[in-house]
Amino acid sequence: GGDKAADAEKTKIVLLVKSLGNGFFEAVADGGVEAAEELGNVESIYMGPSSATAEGQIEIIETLIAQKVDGIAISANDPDALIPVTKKAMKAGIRVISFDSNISSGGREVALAPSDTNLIGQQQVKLIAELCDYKGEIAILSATAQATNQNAWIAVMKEAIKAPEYKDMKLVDVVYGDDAADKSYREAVGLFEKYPNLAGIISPTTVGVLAASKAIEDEGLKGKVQITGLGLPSEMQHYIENGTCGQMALWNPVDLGYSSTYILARMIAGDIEGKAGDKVDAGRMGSITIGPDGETIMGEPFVFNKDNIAKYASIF
Amino acid sequence: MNKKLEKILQNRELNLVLLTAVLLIAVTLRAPSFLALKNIERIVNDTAILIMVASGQLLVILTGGIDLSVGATIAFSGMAVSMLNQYNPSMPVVVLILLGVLIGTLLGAFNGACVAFGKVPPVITTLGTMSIFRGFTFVLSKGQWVTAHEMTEAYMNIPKGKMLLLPNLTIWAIVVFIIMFYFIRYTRSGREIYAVGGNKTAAHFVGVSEKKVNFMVFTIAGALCGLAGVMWTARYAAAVNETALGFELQTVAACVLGGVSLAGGAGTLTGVVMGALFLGIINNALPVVNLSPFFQMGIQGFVVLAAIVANVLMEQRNDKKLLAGRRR
Amino acid sequence: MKDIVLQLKDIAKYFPGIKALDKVDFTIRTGEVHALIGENGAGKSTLVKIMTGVYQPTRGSIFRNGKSVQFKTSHDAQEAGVVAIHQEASMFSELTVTENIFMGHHLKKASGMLDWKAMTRHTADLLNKLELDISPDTLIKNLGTAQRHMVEIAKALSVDAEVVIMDEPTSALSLKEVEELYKIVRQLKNEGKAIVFISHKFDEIFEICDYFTVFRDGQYIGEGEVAKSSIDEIVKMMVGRSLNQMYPKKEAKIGETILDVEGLSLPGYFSDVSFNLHKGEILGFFGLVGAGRSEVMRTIFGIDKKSAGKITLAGEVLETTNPGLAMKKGIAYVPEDRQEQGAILEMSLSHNITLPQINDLSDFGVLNSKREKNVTEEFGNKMEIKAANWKVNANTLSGGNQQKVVLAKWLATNPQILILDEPTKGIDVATKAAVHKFISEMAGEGLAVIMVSSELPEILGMSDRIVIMHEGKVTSLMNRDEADSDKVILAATGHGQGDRHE
Amino acid sequence: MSNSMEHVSQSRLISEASLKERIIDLVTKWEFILVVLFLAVVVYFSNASPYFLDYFNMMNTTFNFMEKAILALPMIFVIMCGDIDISVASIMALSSFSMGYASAHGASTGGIVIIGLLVGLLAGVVNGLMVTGLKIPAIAVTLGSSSLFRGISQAVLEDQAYTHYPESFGYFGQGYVGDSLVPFELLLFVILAAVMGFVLHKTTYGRKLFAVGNSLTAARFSGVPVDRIRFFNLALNGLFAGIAAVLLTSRIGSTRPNIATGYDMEAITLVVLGGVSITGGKGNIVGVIIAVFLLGYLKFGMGLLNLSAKVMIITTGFLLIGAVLIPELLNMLKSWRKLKKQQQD
Ligand SMILES: Nc1ncnc2c1ncn2[C@@H]1O[C@H](COP(=O)(O)OP(=O)(O)OP(=O)(O)O)[C@@H](O)[C@H]1O
Ligand SMILES: Nc1ncnc2c1ncn2[C@@H]1O[C@H](COP(=O)(O)OP(=O)(O)OP(=O)(O)O)[C@@H](O)[C@H]1O
Ligand SMILES: [Mg+2]
Ligand SMILES: [Mg+2]
Repeated sequence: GGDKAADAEKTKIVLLVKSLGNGFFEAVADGGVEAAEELGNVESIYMGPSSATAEGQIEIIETLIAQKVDGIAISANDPDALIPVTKKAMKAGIRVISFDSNISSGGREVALAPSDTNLIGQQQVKLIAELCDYKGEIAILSATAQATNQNAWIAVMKEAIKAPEYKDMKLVDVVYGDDAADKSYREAVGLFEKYPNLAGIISPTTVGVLAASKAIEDEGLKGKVQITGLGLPSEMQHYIENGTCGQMALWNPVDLGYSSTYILARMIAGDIEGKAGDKVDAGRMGSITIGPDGETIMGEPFVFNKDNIAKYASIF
Repeated sequence: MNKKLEKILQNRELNLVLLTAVLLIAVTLRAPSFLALKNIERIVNDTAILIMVASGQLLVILTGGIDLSVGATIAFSGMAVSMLNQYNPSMPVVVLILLGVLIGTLLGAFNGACVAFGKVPPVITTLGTMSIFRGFTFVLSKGQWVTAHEMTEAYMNIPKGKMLLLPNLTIWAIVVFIIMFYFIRYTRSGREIYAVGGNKTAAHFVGVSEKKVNFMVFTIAGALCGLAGVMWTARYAAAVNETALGFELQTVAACVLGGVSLAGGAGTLTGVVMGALFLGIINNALPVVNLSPFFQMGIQGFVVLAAIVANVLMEQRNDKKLLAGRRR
Repeated sequence: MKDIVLQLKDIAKYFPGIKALDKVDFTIRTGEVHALIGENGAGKSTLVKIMTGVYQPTRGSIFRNGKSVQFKTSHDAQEAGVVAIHQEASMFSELTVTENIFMGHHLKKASGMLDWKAMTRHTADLLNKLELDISPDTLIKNLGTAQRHMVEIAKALSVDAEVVIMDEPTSALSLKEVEELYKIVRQLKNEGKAIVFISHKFDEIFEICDYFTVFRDGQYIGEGEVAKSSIDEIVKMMVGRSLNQMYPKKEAKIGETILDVEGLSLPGYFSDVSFNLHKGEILGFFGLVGAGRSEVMRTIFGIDKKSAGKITLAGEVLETTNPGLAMKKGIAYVPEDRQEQGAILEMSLSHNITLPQINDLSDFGVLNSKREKNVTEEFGNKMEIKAANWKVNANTLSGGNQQKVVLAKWLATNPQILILDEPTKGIDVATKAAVHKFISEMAGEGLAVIMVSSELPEILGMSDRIVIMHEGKVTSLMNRDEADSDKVILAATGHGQGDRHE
Repeated sequence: MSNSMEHVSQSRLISEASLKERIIDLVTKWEFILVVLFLAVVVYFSNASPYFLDYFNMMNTTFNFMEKAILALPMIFVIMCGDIDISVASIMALSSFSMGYASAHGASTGGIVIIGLLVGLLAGVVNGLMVTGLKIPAIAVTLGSSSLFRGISQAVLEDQAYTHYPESFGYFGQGYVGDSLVPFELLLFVILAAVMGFVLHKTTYGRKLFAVGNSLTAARFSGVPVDRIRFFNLALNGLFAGIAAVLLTSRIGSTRPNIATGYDMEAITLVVLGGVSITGGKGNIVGVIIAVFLLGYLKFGMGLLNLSAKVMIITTGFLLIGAVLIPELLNMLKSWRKLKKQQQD
């Protein structure tokens, strides 16, 4: 609650994202603003470096420390590199949580994962399996080799595919498109070249899934090579509607920004400690329970297909 | 070898042909399908944009300058045109292409004006505009992307269709090559570029205006980036803020491999095209050869470096032969 | 009286801090070779640049056939029929001879495309006319100094101009080319063209010029007919006093051998070059341009790496060498191309002069400005360098003064062996006499001097012995008393086999 | 009078500069413009944000740009000689990777630092050898070697990170000098800048750098060991990249192959903004130092106002161009006025 004191100073909550110019994070920012408006005395600030580097994020955190903001929620470019500076921020009395792409324990109080890592990895495998009838060669097209959340999901996928129902499927390769359209496209084409019998690609990154869909379309492989991954509905609408991509998943970035802001606001107000077991009243998201080591899960990734894509494309 | 061909291909270019052959053999040994006709067509098509932009970069480097803003110019013009396409789906693609070229031309002209009339060195100007143009791309798009759903079929088909058995994008590159070749070899302005880059005092003495030439090369480079912006966004069906990030280094690398002197005054278009193709082969081969993806960056660096070293060594040997033969 | 084609009235040209020209009048007439004479820095080249639109005058007017004109660029001047061969090298070394000749006025086909065939043909004709045996497709960087200069001349001739200005055209040419040039100048004159000829060599002026104008310190001093004047008179106008001795060679005691070169070779440039040099001796090196003299000197100094041969310095064999080492051993080399190799144009005079011995002028690598100042002033003044102060950049000096800076910088190192490559190229008479006197004095004090020169009187007047090279080989070695111009030229052209002395 | 002025001064020399002219001279000087811009930044942001003019903040924010500033120091030398090195960020990655490797294998803090510096130096030596030994332009060499150096760390480290460094290693990038609020990084920069400034302006090495930068050929003919100097510059650049890598690795306490991405361009930006001519032969350490703090505090100030990073890069871009354009325009005005005055005499 914010109406305890009539202080003119609003609580400053910063959403620090990986980089600017990404539709996903723009939607996160919308969620932050929505929560701030509901909470009333909160000012939601959206920031990010101009390119996705940990060094750039550190620079921003240093200035946030200097202006004594109240809380920072970070989608981290590196789980480890930010720890010293976030520790410094916490020492200066700033509450720090991470969301989406998390900081390792010790560098934040709460880590809000959009979904459970295992859940995401398993779901990705299931989505591609459904698309290619549980058989054939599968490859993964990731972002950069250093993207931690991607790497965690890939590790789960490698395990998940060993399950008996996937016995006719084989994970043949993991390649990296560095979140650049041209490189991702080239890597996708390289996969078709290297594996003439390729049945499907999983690309758990918005740039990758888009570029791979385009490559499949251009090479005339629609229907032969399936694609799924994590993509933004507004960006993938074309390929889902024309059937290149049968289905894909994503959590709601608006909710992510919304929940992060709520959690931080509650922590700053002293409503909760931010410790395991705390229950956060997060507005329309209901109650969120903070798990062990501060790790918290927002919900299940949502699956998009021909039927529902148009509805969500207008939101994020 | 045929004398005429030898004249067209200077020593350096012959060397590069040789190096490219070695590279192709090495790749084919690991991935036999690489040399298939379809794949070669694909490599050329994939390199088409690099060829366009690198030929603009060539002009700038010939004057002794460098254009570090090409990536940002591509991003801005690509984004602007994609948004035009998004909000006015009825606008004909010819108009869109022309607008793309126009926008690129204006950005290039800004660079050119700073260099020619403001006497700001090219590196500083374009280091600055590299940030400025990319920043404005963000401001223009408000951080959003334009993707396939917002683009018209016609727009996405600009580079995609086929004509005369070749993909449109390849044809665009060939047309750019022919025009640039004609411009460089058969017009006064084209030759004046070499004059300014070769010897500024001498150029001044024969009435070549350094200002005009500097302004011109940046403007042309910008125009080609504008065209490339349209091609890029249409080809990948996505206009994003990070389009062509770091592309400037690729164009410079194509020039360096093609034997263009960074001091200005020396270099040929054919060399640059071959340099670009060499890079295109590496880019397309790396995903195909069976190597850990973590080795890609190192191998790319190694191959580029090795090619540059081999090129230089072969040339030094040629020079020695030339000298020894001169006076018996 | 002949027709006036170009007239300059009350011309002034100011550079920040200096008045290069002030209140200058200059008149050029058809069918006349007009010598423009003046000391280094008198403003001759500046005037040339004003006449060709390279510089804009600060004040004054130019009249072409009586009509006032303005040359905004050299293009305008060219359109008006005024072309120049400039003093500074102005070649595009990565381009072909054809392209160098036609840069700025390429020939076009009716279609608007450049007509390379026609240009190549024209170039071949021009080269023929100048009796130059090079292909139009040769890159300039593969040409020697003299050939480059000839191409510059060809360039000027490629325009059908009425006024042809030549700013020290002979300074890098050797006998054969100079003869060729005279022929051309006379031919142009007969065709009714006006020629402006700038030179510091009086024999040339008296040979081909009809009329002269003298400048001093940026101002007009006087003019007259060459035939009715004497060297003395002109020198007096130029310098303000008369000069007596041009080649003041002093008898010097020849000491022991200090440098012994045996079988030195550099493929493509020279082979099997042997000679020795004694203390107190001036050893002249003569040859046509391109004979390879400069390369021999560069090799001794360690710029180029020898492929064979032995260099013995004061009894010690130098295995490999580099300029730093050569300097340590007491060798100084004044290179022939002062713009490229000699002076560092964007550095101050003081920094230029002290550069070769900067290590010795410092305390453990830390600069000592006092010592630098002393050396700069001592040698700068000795060479009578004219400049606003020692802090100005070398590129603000006139050509001749730049050469003096280069001389000063090497003399300041107190060498044991001084190698001078075309030391008086582009230097005015007064300074030339001073330089000669200086060299002679230094030799008298025991310095061993090698003097490469393409100027025969200088070689004959100054040398104790003369080495003559032809196409990379030593063809002859003569003592001072047995050398005469005929014998030397014969040996330099590869004919007559002079006696070889050791 | 037998002093220097005899030959130096001439009748046609224009009289000594007046006070007014001297002021104009000063005003059009690059360093002056930079100082004015710096003061403008300080004044503006002190008013715009209460957090700007705060001793702790002003000290603390230097953490953000000291590594880049240190990279810029030897880069002055490299650029001064007409070369350029775009591989320093990759050298940092390689050096940081080696430190991580050493640390993972039990090296002590001292050992880690030494390895970091040595690897940096070695990488610089490789660049230097290729540039001077094989006579390949520096930009071509470093274009290739930058992928190679970073590629090596990526090939070994793959998608992993080194995250364990000894406690005491943290001091270099996070520590303060004694009990003060002065970061160790800042102190180190000040010392290194003083040393490099001294070398550049007060030693024969510096003088030779200017000579090489202005005319490589003439410098060689003057006995300056041109190639040795260029080699040494590139090696030094590697060593300083090693120093920067120690600081950055210590500051963020971990290593990934993509560490320090983009640092090379930022260092070069500082150097050119500081007035070092990219074609060589001209430059001044003071200019670069001012540029370091100008850019650093500008970014800090804009960060305090929560301006978007995109606004910042646009501003930096204009600043870069403006810093050259403004003095250039003033200079044009100056020469024009001077000539006009001469004409009136
Ligand atoms: N660009 C310039 N900036 C400043 N001063 C200059 C410039 N060019 C020439 N000067 C000065 O103008 C004067 C005249 O120089 P100029 O080159 O015309 O002499 P010159 O008569 O051709 O001498 P030389 O016989 O040595 O070639 C000299 O004092 C020179 O220092
Ligand atoms: N046959 C040839 N063809 C082309 N270039 C040549 C030939 N012979 C010599 N050269 C060029 O000429 C130059 C060698 O002449 P160099 O300048 O050494 O002669 P020199 O005797 O020192 O003459 P000077 O010092 O009077 O100019 C070299 O730079 C070389 O490039
Ligand atoms: Mg002159
Ligand atoms: Mg010579």
